[in-house]
Amino acid sequence: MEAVLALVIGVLGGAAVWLVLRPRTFQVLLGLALFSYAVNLFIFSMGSLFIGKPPIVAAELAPDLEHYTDPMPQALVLTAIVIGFATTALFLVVLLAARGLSGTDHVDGTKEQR
Amino acid sequence: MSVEMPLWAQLVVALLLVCSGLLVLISATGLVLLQDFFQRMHPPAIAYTLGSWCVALAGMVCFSVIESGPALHPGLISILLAFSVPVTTVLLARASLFRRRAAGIEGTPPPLSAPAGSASEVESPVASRP
Amino acid sequence: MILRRIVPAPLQSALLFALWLVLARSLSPGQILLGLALALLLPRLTAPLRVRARLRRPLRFLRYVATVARDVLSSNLQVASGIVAWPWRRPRSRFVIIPLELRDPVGLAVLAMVTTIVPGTVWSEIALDRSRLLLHVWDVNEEEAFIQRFKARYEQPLREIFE
Amino acid sequence: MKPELAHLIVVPIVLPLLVTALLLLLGARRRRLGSLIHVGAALANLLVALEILRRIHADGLPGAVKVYLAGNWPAHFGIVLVADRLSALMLVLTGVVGLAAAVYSSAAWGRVSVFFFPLFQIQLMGLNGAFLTGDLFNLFVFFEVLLAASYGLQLHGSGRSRVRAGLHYIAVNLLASALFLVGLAILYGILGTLSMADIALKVPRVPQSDRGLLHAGAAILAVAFFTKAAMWPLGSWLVPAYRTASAPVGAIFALMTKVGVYTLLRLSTLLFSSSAGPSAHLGGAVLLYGGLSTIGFGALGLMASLRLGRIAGFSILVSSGTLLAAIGVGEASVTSAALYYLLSATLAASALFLLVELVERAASGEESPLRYAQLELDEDTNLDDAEAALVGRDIPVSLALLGLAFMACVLIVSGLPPLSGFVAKLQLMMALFNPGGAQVAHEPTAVTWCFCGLLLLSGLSATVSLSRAGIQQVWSTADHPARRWKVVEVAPVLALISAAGWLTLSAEPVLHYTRAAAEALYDPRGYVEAVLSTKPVPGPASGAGEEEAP
Amino acid sequence: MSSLLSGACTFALGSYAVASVVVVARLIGGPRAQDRVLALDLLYLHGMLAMLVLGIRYQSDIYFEGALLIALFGFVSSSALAKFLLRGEVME
Amino acid sequence: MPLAGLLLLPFIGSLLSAILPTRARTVLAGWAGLVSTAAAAWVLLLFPRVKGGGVLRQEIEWLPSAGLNLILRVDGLAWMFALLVTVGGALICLYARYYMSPDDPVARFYSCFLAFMGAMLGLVLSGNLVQLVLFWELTSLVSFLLIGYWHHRVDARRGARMALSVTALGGLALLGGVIVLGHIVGSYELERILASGEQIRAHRLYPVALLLVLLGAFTKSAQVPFHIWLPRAMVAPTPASAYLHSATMVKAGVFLLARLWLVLSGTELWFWLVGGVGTLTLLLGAYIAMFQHDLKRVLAYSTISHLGLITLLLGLNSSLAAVAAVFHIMNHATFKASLFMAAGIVDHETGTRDIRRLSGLIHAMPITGALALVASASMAGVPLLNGFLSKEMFFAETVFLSSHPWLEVSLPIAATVAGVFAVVYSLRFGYDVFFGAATSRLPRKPEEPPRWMRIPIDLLVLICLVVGVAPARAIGPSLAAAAAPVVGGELPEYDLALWHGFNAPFVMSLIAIAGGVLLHRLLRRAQRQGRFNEVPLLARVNGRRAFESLLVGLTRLSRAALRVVATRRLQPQMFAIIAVAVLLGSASFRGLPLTWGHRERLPASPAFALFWGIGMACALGVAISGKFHRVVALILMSGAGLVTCLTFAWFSAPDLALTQLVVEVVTTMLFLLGLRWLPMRLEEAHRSVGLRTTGRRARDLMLALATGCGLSALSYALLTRPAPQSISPFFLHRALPEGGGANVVNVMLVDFRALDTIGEITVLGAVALTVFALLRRFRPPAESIDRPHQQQALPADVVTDLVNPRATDDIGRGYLMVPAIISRWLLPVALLVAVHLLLRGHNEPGGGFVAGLIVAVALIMQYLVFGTHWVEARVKLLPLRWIGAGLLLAVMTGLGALAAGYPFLTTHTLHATLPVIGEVHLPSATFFDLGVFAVVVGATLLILTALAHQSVRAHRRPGARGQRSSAAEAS
Ligand code: NA
Ligand code: NA
Repeated sequence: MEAVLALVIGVLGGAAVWLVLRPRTFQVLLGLALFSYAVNLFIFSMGSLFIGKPPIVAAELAPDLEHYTDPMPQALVLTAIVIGFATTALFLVVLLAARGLSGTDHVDGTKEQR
Repeated sequence: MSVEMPLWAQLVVALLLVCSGLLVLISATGLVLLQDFFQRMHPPAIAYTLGSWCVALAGMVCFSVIESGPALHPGLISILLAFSVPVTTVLLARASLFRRRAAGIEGTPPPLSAPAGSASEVESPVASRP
Repeated sequence: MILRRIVPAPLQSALLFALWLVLARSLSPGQILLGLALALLLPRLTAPLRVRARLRRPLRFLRYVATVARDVLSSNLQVASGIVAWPWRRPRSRFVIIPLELRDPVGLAVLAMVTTIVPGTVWSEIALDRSRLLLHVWDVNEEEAFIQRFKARYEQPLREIFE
Repeated sequence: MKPELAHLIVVPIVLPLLVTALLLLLGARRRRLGSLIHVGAALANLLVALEILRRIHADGLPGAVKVYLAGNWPAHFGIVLVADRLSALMLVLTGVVGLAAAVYSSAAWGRVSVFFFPLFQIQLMGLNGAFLTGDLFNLFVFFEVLLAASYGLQLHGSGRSRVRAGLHYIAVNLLASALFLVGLAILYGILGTLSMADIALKVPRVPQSDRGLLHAGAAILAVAFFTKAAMWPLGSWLVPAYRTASAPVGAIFALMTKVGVYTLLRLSTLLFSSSAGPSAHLGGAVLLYGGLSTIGFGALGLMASLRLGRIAGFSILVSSGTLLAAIGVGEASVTSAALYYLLSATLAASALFLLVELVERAASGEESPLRYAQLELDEDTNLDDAEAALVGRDIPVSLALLGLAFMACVLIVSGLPPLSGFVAKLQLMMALFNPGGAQVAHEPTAVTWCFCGLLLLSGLSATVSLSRAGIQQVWSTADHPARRWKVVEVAPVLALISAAGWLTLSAEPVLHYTRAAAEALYDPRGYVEAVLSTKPVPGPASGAGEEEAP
Repeated sequence: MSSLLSGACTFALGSYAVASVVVVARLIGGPRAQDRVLALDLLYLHGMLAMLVLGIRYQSDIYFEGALLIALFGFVSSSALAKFLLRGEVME
Repeated sequence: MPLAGLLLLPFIGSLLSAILPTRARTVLAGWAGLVSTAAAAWVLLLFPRVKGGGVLRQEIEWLPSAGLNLILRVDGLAWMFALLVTVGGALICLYARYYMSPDDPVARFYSCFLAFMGAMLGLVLSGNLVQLVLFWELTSLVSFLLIGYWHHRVDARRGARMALSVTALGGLALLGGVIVLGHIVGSYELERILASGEQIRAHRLYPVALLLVLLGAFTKSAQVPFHIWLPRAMVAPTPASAYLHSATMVKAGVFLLARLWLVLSGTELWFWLVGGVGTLTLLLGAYIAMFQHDLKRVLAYSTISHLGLITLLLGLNSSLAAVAAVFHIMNHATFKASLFMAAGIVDHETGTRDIRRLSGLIHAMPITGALALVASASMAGVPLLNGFLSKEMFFAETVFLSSHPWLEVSLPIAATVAGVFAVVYSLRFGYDVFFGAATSRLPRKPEEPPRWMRIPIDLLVLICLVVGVAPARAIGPSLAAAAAPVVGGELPEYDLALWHGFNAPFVMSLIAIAGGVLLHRLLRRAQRQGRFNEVPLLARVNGRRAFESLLVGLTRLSRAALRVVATRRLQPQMFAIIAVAVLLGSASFRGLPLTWGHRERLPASPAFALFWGIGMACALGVAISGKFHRVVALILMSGAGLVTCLTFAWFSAPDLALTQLVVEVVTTMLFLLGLRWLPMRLEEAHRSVGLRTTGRRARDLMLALATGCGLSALSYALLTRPAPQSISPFFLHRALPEGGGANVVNVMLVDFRALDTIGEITVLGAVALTVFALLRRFRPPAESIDRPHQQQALPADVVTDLVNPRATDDIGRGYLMVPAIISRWLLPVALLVAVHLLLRGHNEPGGGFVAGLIVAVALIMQYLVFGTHWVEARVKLLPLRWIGAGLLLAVMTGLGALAAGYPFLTTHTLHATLPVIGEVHLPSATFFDLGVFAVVVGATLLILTALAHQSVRAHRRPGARGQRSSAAEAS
């Protein structure tokens, strides 16, 4: 399963990079959003992944990494998700403003430049 | 995980789960198989209703047995679904009607609200989004 | 009247209270107290957006729910078998226009929910004056019979309940 | 530290946030009160920073470090705020520039949008936090805080070119932030900790099989900082973004690349110190050559620019490159000089950004500098034939002050005597030629020559370009009737210049300080020990004292 | 966890996964936007069902809230999409 | 008395004059003159102490740790220059009082003037090379201000800029040279450096140091090819020219050469470089001077020539020549200053400086004429004047040089030729202006200037005469004192006599004078015929033009270069960042190969493999459809988001799953709101894709692949490694007992890492504010100002159920009837769920973030079905208040700990036993989470509603068609 997860992260990241390098603002936006998925999964995969061992401590289990998954990456990802959402929103609005002001959705605000 | 369920409960839960799996498979198959969009709107209802009811029931049985008390919360999901799914369906069907009329697709009924005689709610077929 | 002021929407409050207990998965005094507080508070907070409707015949409504549940089961099987049999037998799907007598928006909303959760019918369009409903039906033999059955089974009870 | 003032370290973070909340709750109605709070908070921020610096310096120890355990959790578990000499210095710099920009902005900028002041305060909070934090992920968060505010500030006022530049600025920074996270995640995956001090302890013990990954993580992390520090070729975003920003924003932005530089300095000395085993001095060459090429790039840009705004932007690039290269050299003496340079360059660049706006306000409607460049070649007036009279013109006091301030900026930016820019470059070159002090024989390497040559060359190109633009845009301003500049606009400029002047006069104590800061950086044991040995306050909330090894 | 239950869970999860793959064919293939919206809605449902089954599989309540949220809010995205298709703007 | 006083005197004077009334010219001139005179007197009084080789020294601490202190040091050379500077200054002040127009606000002039004097004094008194550089640049700067004094004149601005650019170049080079010298010697102190001549000349870096120092000296002293700035600097007011460009600033270069002569000279390199440049400058300057028509330019080029002469003398590696150089420095200062002042008087009285227009002025101003004639004779090297003496010494040096044979011949010839030229330009200045027929075609009628204006010239010319007649008596001791330090204290044998016999130098002088007179006649005749009005051979060479071309060329070149190394386009920037990351990332594995770990692998789950396959398909789909099919891309992205969410759920991260899910919903809503304003892109049917585009796409694809592979490899490597010795067990251990919560992730957010959370909500708030501010000024694209095509497609007169909620108050109509009722039913449910998740968050999955997002989504859903107007007419949301209050609550919760003596954000738990409820634990973290909740609600609502408001605004915007048709729509 590790290989598949790694593959997912890679594909998300690769697709994001491709989009980020495109000349249309909306593509860049999509790319940045996809990249944040990739990054979030990447951070998440740094903790030792376990199934069915959420970091919600119960009295009967010893509080160690045998019985619970690593909470740290989760806390980091949680913060990253929210920040990612905020920045995505911001980029979207800036993109709209740029489209309105420059009359084109090219990232450089110039007309066709393929 | 510490509690082992009695066999009857296991059987019930397993049966419900298998049913749900099969129903969901069927509904998905229908979505791909059927040719017309409005026809395709029917199969998901299987998954929304019986497909999820089975799982919810399985959950209720399972957690009631484990916690040795009535666990109603999985059932909540089915109720909530009954409320939320119609919103999408109603809007989506209406949108589809509109788009089909705009694209001038055969077999789309005329708008209900327009007075008799005006065939379309749109002036001319507009280029619509894919 | 004082009770009315404290509990402006008793049904809503009751449902919310029940919902809270189910969510909390506990019947501890604390949760009950909290649930009560929320059940009283939330309807107030959302008062400007509350749906004003009266459930005139609650028992009739419960029977109606049972009918729908039964129909859901049978329709599920019908549609599922229709899909499985699709390569051999195509369902006769078509649009059906149903003349409506039910005008209450809440009743109509319930009707929409019913058509949605019962497989085989899709609520497609309602006339602006709520006089006609466009349904897409999965498999219909005789249109008139279907209309009659639909009105009797789903619309008529709602008129009794809400109007 | 006296117990009653133990919380001083957290004030630079909490105060701006509190003010932000207040300003938001105050709403748009009470502008005057709002701008009063805004300026007052900036002043308080500076005072607190000064007090922190004073306390740290008063310790007199080589590795004076004050540690604050936010949340009362021991260092490598909770987030720890660390104020050492370097942090304190950056805090003070932030305080000075922040106050100047705040005063300047109180003139008119708040009126344009009610959100200017809150965003400004958030920016201050982000800067202070980034300089104080001792936790890698918290650093990311504070980076995001200062960036989020900077996006808003950069876009402040909207307009086509601004939004376009902002789009690029945001896109680039979002990408860099993503890389930051990737790098950070790898470091966590290998080391299992986020506390910088703890990382410094663990890096030498990383097994050989994991070291490649560790280096890759550090490299990706570094690329994020390179981008934020505008290292060539990752810094093309800077000039348009800074040029289009409004004046007080540009002034505070002058600090932002310095955050990247600060972080690189902090992390490279902490993680890859000489005691880091096989990873010692990792990436020094990249920093050095990247920095050098950035100086060259900045010098080119200066030469190519006619508009003051662009020139100010490129001068930031030059300073960024200089700092990066100086860090890349990896010698305490060079770093010490670089810190002095950082102070001087930041003050000058901030003043320049404020000036640009004042000048451009006066010179609006002037002929375009581009046409001016054309003109230069075309005509060749004989001295006698010039029509203008040989009688001087009056220069209003405000303009004279402004002109002098501009000149001072030119001097500092290009490193001409007698102001701090000269001292800084001199110190840098002296340190490069004699890293071990004047008495230690040392053969200058090609890099030394290259570095010094670029320093001088960039100075020259700054002189040429600033004098060209200055003559065109500042001097010709004198032809116009008196302009309306408010005292609150001119005063911050003069204050920043005076601060630079003070730096020159007090070069000895300042350099003494930076030397101590640099030496502590290159011997991070003090930092690590101080952080890891700080105990939580014992009490019911935190079972302190019974701290156990991870 | 008995092998019977875990087998049933695996079967259910597998069915959902296969069903989702089938649905994704519509999601990607369309042909029209309404098909994709419908497919997305269904995909969310499958996700919800998968969470519930995971809850049963690991006999843990923590998956329930996820499912609850999908049941409560899964429709918001698809309704917004549908409204967008119909009116060209989400909020008028 | 400390020397610092002498140095400070002019600076204090400068500051004072800046604040004196700006038109009080007599007061100002008097003040400046007083200061200069005092300084001059001070300097004069120092003579006895430096006469016998004594050195005065004062050290002021500046940067002791770096070995840099301000050292004021007076030896003979410094004394001589200080005298030139101060006495010259005093004379010029007097002159300027009359020269400057009464209308001129001269405070600035005197202020700069005195500042310049101070800088120059600082330069010559420097006992430390760094300090010398400091004052060196200061003179450049102040001279910039003086040259550009009349800054309203374009030539003044340009001249000033050119001077600054050239001398700044030199100054920076000099700084480099000084650094190298300091590196060689280990100190920047002049005395240590002067004592280390051998060491320096033998050092490997000597050539570098020499070149850099010479670059400084040559630019300052206007040596070819850096001479171009000097003629252009003549736009300065004449008093400034007389001061800066005769006696002081231009002498700084030769002063430096003399100062370091002991250390740097004596090598072949020195000889060729200094001598060569000097010779060239001598000849070229004199040559060009002959053909100038502007009096001041004649003087400027002659100054260049004389500076060349001095340089040449210093370059000859002979101590006698060095003495001659020092002597000529003094002589040149006297006659050139007086000539400048005379030129100023001519200009002042006649209104022109054009030699061609001036003639026979001797009749109108006989005394001035006489003085000018004497001074120009001195410049020409006529016997009985001081210029003759030093020139004779120069001729002698060229004759007695022992070097290559060809040089031994050609150098005297060159010197003689330069002498001839000097006579010619001197005649042009003296003869052409004052003799000949008096002309009446002048702008002003000339007459003698005020008597006091002439006094400085009187004095200087007197010095010329006295020195010329009785050199040994007049100047001997001073020269000896000044020259001794240059050559190291041991003066060579020389004889300051008027008559050395009929020797080769004398013959050369004679030839020069005779040849000069002859050449002048020829030139005069030719110029009358209209020839030789331009500099022959060099007419096309224009220094200024060359300089400007150089600058413009450099500017253009750097622009071209900038286009290569920088970009204003986004794509290359993004490419660079990713590429550098990939490159550096892979370079890290050089020598440390990437290996997979041995952690026990996760059990295989085909179901999840399939789900992940879906995720990948969706991601690829987004990449493909992002350009033309935005809605499709959006839908596919939701798919990828769902898979991410499932992954979180599967791998035991319920909190992440919840948050991701709601964020997903909000993001979709956000994108759709945005798409409303993003005009559609239609795929062109036959779009030809150029080769360049294909290439770029291939390149991007490669990078995308590389990044993907890199990320995969990294994550696989880390996934397969055993978990590191993590700090996490601590959190698991402490969460419940000390953090007061069982949900460790939540406890981390609100307790262990609460500072992160504070930052995070601040980010959210900042972004919301930014979005709101930006949207207030939002101008939609022209294409989408109108209502969307779906709405336009509806004819206004057709009755439809597709009602616009803006147009009707009764929302129970049309297609929205059912959604409206259901979403209103769901609102309290959603709020209840939000409260549920908020309250349980500390112990079970949930928390402020999710709860806040849920509330926001529930409210946004109301916007969706009812429209903005309807909702906002009924519910006051005030998102800004939510943000402010939330931030305040979070911070105040954190600050609460301070009151108890604990650090910021320390959690406290309230344990209480209530009557019915029983035991209650209320951690302060709950309030913190409540703050988080409020900020999230406020920020999300602010962002989304701000976007939603655009539709309302667009509706109101004039020109939008919505206005007209909406009424019809409603009917
Ligand atoms: Na149905
Ligand atoms: Na705590």
